[in-house]
Amino acid sequence: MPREITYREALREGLDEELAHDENVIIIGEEVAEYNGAYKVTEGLWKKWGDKRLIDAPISEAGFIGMGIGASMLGIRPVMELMFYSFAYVAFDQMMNNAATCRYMSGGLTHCPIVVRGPANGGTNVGATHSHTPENIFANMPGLKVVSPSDAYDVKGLIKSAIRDNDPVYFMESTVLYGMTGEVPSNDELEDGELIIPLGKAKVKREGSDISLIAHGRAVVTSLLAAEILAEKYDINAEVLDLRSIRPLDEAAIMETVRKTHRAIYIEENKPFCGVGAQISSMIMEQAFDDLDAPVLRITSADAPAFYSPPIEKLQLPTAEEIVERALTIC
Amino acid sequence: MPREITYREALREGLDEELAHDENVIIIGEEVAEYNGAYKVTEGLWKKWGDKRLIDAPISEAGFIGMGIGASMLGIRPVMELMFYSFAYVAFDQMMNNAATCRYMSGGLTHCPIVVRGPANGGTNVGATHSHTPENIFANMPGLKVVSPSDAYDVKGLIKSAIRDNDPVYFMESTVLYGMTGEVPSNDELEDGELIIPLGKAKVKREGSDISLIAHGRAVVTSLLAAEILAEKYDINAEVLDLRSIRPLDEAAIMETVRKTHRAIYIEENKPFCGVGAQISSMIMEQAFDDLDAPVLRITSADAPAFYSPPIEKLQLPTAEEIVERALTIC
Amino acid sequence: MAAKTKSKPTAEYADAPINASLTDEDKIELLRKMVRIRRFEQTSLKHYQGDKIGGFLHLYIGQESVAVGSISLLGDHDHVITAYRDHGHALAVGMGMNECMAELFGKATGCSKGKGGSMHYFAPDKNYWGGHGIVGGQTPLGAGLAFGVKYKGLKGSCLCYLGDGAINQGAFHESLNLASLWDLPVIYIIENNGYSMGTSQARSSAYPEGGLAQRAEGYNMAWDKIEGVSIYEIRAGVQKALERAHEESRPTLIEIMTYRHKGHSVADANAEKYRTKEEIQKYMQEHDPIDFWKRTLIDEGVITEDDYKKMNKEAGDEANAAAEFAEKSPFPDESAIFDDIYWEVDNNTEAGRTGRHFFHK
Amino acid sequence: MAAKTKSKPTAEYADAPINASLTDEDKIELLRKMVRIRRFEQTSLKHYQGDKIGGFLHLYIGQESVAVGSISLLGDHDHVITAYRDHGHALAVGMGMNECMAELFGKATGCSKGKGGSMHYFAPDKNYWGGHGIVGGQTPLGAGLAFGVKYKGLKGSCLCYLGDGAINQGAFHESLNLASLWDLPVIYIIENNGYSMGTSQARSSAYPEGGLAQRAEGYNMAWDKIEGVSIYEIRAGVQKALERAHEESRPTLIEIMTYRHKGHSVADANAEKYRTKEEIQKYMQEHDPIDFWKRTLIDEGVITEDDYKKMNKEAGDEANAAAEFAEKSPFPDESAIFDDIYWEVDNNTEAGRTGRHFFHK
Ligand SMILES: Cc1ncc(C[n+]2csc(CCOP(=O)(O)OP(=O)(O)O)c2C)c(N)n1
Ligand SMILES: Cc1ncc(C[n+]2csc(CCOP(=O)(O)OP(=O)(O)O)c2C)c(N)n1
Ligand SMILES: [Mg+2]
Ligand SMILES: [Mg+2]
Repeated sequence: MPREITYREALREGLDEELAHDENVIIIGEEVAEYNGAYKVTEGLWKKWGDKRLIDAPISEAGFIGMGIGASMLGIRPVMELMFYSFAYVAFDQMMNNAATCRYMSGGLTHCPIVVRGPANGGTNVGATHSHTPENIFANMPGLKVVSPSDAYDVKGLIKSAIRDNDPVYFMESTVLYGMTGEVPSNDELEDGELIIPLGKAKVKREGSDISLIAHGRAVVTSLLAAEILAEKYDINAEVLDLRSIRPLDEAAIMETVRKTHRAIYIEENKPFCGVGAQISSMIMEQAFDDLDAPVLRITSADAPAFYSPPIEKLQLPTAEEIVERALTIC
Repeated sequence: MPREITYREALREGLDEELAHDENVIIIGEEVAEYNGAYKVTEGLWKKWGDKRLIDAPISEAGFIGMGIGASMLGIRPVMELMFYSFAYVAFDQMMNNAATCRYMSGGLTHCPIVVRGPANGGTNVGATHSHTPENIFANMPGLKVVSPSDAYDVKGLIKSAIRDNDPVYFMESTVLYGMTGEVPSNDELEDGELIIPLGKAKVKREGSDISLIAHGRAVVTSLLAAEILAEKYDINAEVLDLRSIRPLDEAAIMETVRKTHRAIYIEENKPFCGVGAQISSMIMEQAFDDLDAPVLRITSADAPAFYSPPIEKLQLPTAEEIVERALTIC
Repeated sequence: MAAKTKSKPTAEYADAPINASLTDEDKIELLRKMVRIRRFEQTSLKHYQGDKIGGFLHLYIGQESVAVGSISLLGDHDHVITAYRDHGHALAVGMGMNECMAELFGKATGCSKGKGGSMHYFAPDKNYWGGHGIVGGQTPLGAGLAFGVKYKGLKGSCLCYLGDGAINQGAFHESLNLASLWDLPVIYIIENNGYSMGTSQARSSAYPEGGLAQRAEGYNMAWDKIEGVSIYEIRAGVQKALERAHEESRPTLIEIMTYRHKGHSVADANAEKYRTKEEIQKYMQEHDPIDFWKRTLIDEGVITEDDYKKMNKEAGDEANAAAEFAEKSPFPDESAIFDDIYWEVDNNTEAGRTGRHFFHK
Repeated sequence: MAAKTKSKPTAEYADAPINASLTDEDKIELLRKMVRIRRFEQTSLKHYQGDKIGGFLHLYIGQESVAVGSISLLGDHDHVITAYRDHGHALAVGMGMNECMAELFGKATGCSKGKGGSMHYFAPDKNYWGGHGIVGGQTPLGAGLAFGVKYKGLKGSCLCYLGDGAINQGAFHESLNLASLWDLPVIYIIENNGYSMGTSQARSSAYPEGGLAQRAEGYNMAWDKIEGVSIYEIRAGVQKALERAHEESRPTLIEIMTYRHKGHSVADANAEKYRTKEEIQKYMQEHDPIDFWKRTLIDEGVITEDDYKKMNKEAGDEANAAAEFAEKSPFPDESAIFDDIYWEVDNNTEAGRTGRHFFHK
């Protein structure tokens, strides 16, 4: 029987394995050590690895992330947890300038093998300031990599790649996904003895021929639901492509699915203006204009700050029904 | 004879008039007062208006912009200068959260009539950290307005609207444009006695019928040059549309020009991934798919941090030649 | 420049003019405010556990004296701003339980129309500017409110509250420098409850003997450290800062020692792990500000135990009624999603009608 | 905890063990380093005015003793990081004039291949980590370098320089707390030249009597204030901090009083407006660190005026040769635009070859 574990557990396994794999890997963040992680991602790791490898930080994101960047220049491989990715905004200069540009400005003399990870999602009624989804913002900056895993299998394989990567990787999770389970083989079931998923490889999560639902992060889960409805109710066979990594981007996979189905919708929980979907949709148009039977549509979160009220916030996020409805307009 | 003044002077006139118009208008920033402004935008204003209205700030962008946001809640109308818009990154949380979301999170009980202005451009050999162009990033956030004037006339009319606007307006200028002159009528030549340009109105800067060059900021100047070449050398009559304001956005004007010419290129000095052009191009495709004779193309800065070396940095920015070359591929 | 108060027995603070002038009714009112906050929160906790409330719920239980004591000193031109643990300050400035409870329930009748939730109470009509979720993010706003008051030529101030963990945010440091440099009448009050989530003060801050507020010396700013269990001590200490703000337009940094009885938020699963049960017990029994003030008033002969019981019951009834009000109130309309984003759009001005403002669909 | 040194006559510092152990050659070398920095910068200024150099050029003239004095103390595991006024530190750590000048000229032979310019000199092989343009932005990196050294179990440190204006950036404050809390062997050196651009220290910082470094007390951190004209005094003061870093793994905040002779950058049109001509004159004549050290060495009989002239001439020649080298060097290739962005791409690893990394065209 295949092993099923939660996204949170898979992520923790990935972290644990990398702590074992390289003694320069350390984890720093608020409440990551003694408290076991605000979302229990790092549960047990402090007990196992001790004070040197797991470090509780004061509420100084610019300070400790900047410190991690400096340490990474000397070969330390810090995995920094942001309790919410929204808090990147107080560390924004460190993350956009020092992590992304020092390599360039030094003519390649420095590098920054850092991972900054944490949940980047809305939908949990924590208000506008705690619900930012900055995939598009960080992916705008050359020098940075942005990853957004949608299931347990991917989160394990991708966090390991992210940590071994020699460039700064911003790894955006979702508190909504933490509790979801998925198949994740144990290492002894694997030929290579470990699960590594390269950054920059998208994955077809459902094969289809009539329309491509392209997405990242939790929107992949919503898209899979929509694909089921489309198949059952409307006999429309949707392909679901999960980008997994936004930068580097698996452009080939995007064009392949579009050339196959001739119709595409980009679904994300980002806000619309200059969101990831804007980039993907403009790329599809430029490169596959003649393959398209309809314009590429985009489904995003509502163009408003996150609404606290639980039933209303739900309406701000993409739903399977919305995807179905929009898909029907072009199928 | 029409009056010609520089972009810098026009901007200063706008500021000066608003200081006169409303005693709650104040200007705060590094070196804005006694030093007369790092780029001399505020030259003479401290002498004229004194310490209460023009305030030199320490190098604490998060602190003083946040302070301005707080003051604006009490009805002060602070115009904050960022010496470079790149420095917004150390004030990012204040600008993205407190300015943009307090109105929402308070159910409309607060408002934030603040302007944050300064140059947001590359091309002056000041390196990667000083050459950010965050139009796309701030325009992503509902609650914010983003303006990017390309000539002397517009910068005067738009800064006055920005200051009178009751929402946060992020006003992005260009050090390269500061010295450029343009016609700006003096107030006694104007029917209303002053020059006010509403936010959210694009302007056709050159009429044409064969292709639409849509742009904002300095890229408008480059596009106008390209249009001249296209006309002279290739008999292609390009229309140049200047967005002026990115959010609010004059969508109607965009669709109008596209429906007229059936071909469009978006030109900007932003970086490509999720840049403004991605948004505009995806909107055009969704709304005018059948009117397009070719995919919407995008021209941006090179997808790299800004290169110091003067001759190389030039190659990173869009040029008229590049626009011409790409236009020829779809005309 | 720096002012430092050593912890002294309550009697001395009771004699401070600002306390000596309190009438019996005033004192009872202070108690009532604290009791109402506690009952409000206990009721909200019940409904959080009953799934009527989403997101976070950071309870102020144990810290009530800080908001009530300090806010009781304020006049027309004194403003208040705080972090996400904001229920106490909201009720202390005079917000009603109904709109506060309805906000937690995410209802249209909430003080922020259901948009802000627990962390984002606002009442500008009561000089109350939120309720802010980003740690330390409110501290420059506090300087700005003080700036605004001063700019308008009014004799006023801003009380800006923050936690002991928040002092390590860069924005706070920048605010301290600006406040001192520009003579802003802002009073920063560190509510030191000993922990930022599960991290003790000692594990999050490096600080000198005088405590966290002594950092003010680096900015040539006055500071004070106050034992927070007693309303008298809080009022005496904060009053000095308020006079400094009003008369000299100078800022102060105050550290008030307090304790939260509950976890960081209701979701804090470790609330009894990073602090010993004994520690929590000790504070609940020996440092409960309501209990302390109640005993003070009984000792002074101002109230009886029965008066207190009645007050407690009334506050509980009020909280239950608020929960009923919240429960019965409608959820916001879906259309509310696009309200309160742009002033110009909400007010249907020409600016609000020009150009496209929203890009969904 | 806090250590404070009162300014004392140079003789005393000369006797400090770290200075008493200097050989004549060592002393001459210190002078030579300063002279080379000055000649380098004077030459760069000429070429800036001759339009060979773009962007900013922030000259260090007048401050040379700070970099040269402090860096002369460092060993194998001591690191250096600074802000944009970085030529002095670069030459002090041993970078060559050629690659430094070529960088200004934007040439492929520049230390940063023409990508960084004046503000972004790097030489990791010399433990020199830049050259940073965002005010205060390098201060967390400095803590991180110290963290790295300590993590690896080495007895080392990081010297992190910043300006008097930079102390008001939030990131610096966060760094101070982290450094003290986590016992990081970092030494923050405020090069106090009295001004941040056109703003005097008094107009940008609120501070106590002891000066800017006294802010360290708020973090329970040792601090010191040093007159920067004398190499002896700088070496004596910084050495104490270095020992503290090496032996106790404790940070120090040091303020070194200095002065820049020129404008903030070469583009500073107001350089003689916000400071009086008299003030500038006075510093140039009475507080020039090169002049001061030269006279010291002549007084000590270590060199003669002629030795100095010769050294000066040699440094000038070296700078001119560097300019010639720079001038003759090629500009970077256009293809260099996409190098040095991703390590994985540059090294053509599998990760670098997977997925699209660049989105231009
Ligand atoms: C910038 C930022 N980082 C982290 C958080 C998450 N967070 C919320 S409250 C908190 C602890 C704050 O402790 P303290 O300032 O002492 O206030 P208290 O909760 O004790 O009232 C943390 C880490 C946040 N909201 N904002
Ligand atoms: C965050 C940020 N804000 C503003 C600037 C612009 N700026 C560059 S240097 C400078 C003055 C810095 O003064 P100081 O720290 O005293 O250093 P000095 O120039 O005297 O060496 C300013 C305002 C910047 N580079 N970064
Ligand atoms: Mg606390
Ligand atoms: Mg300075």
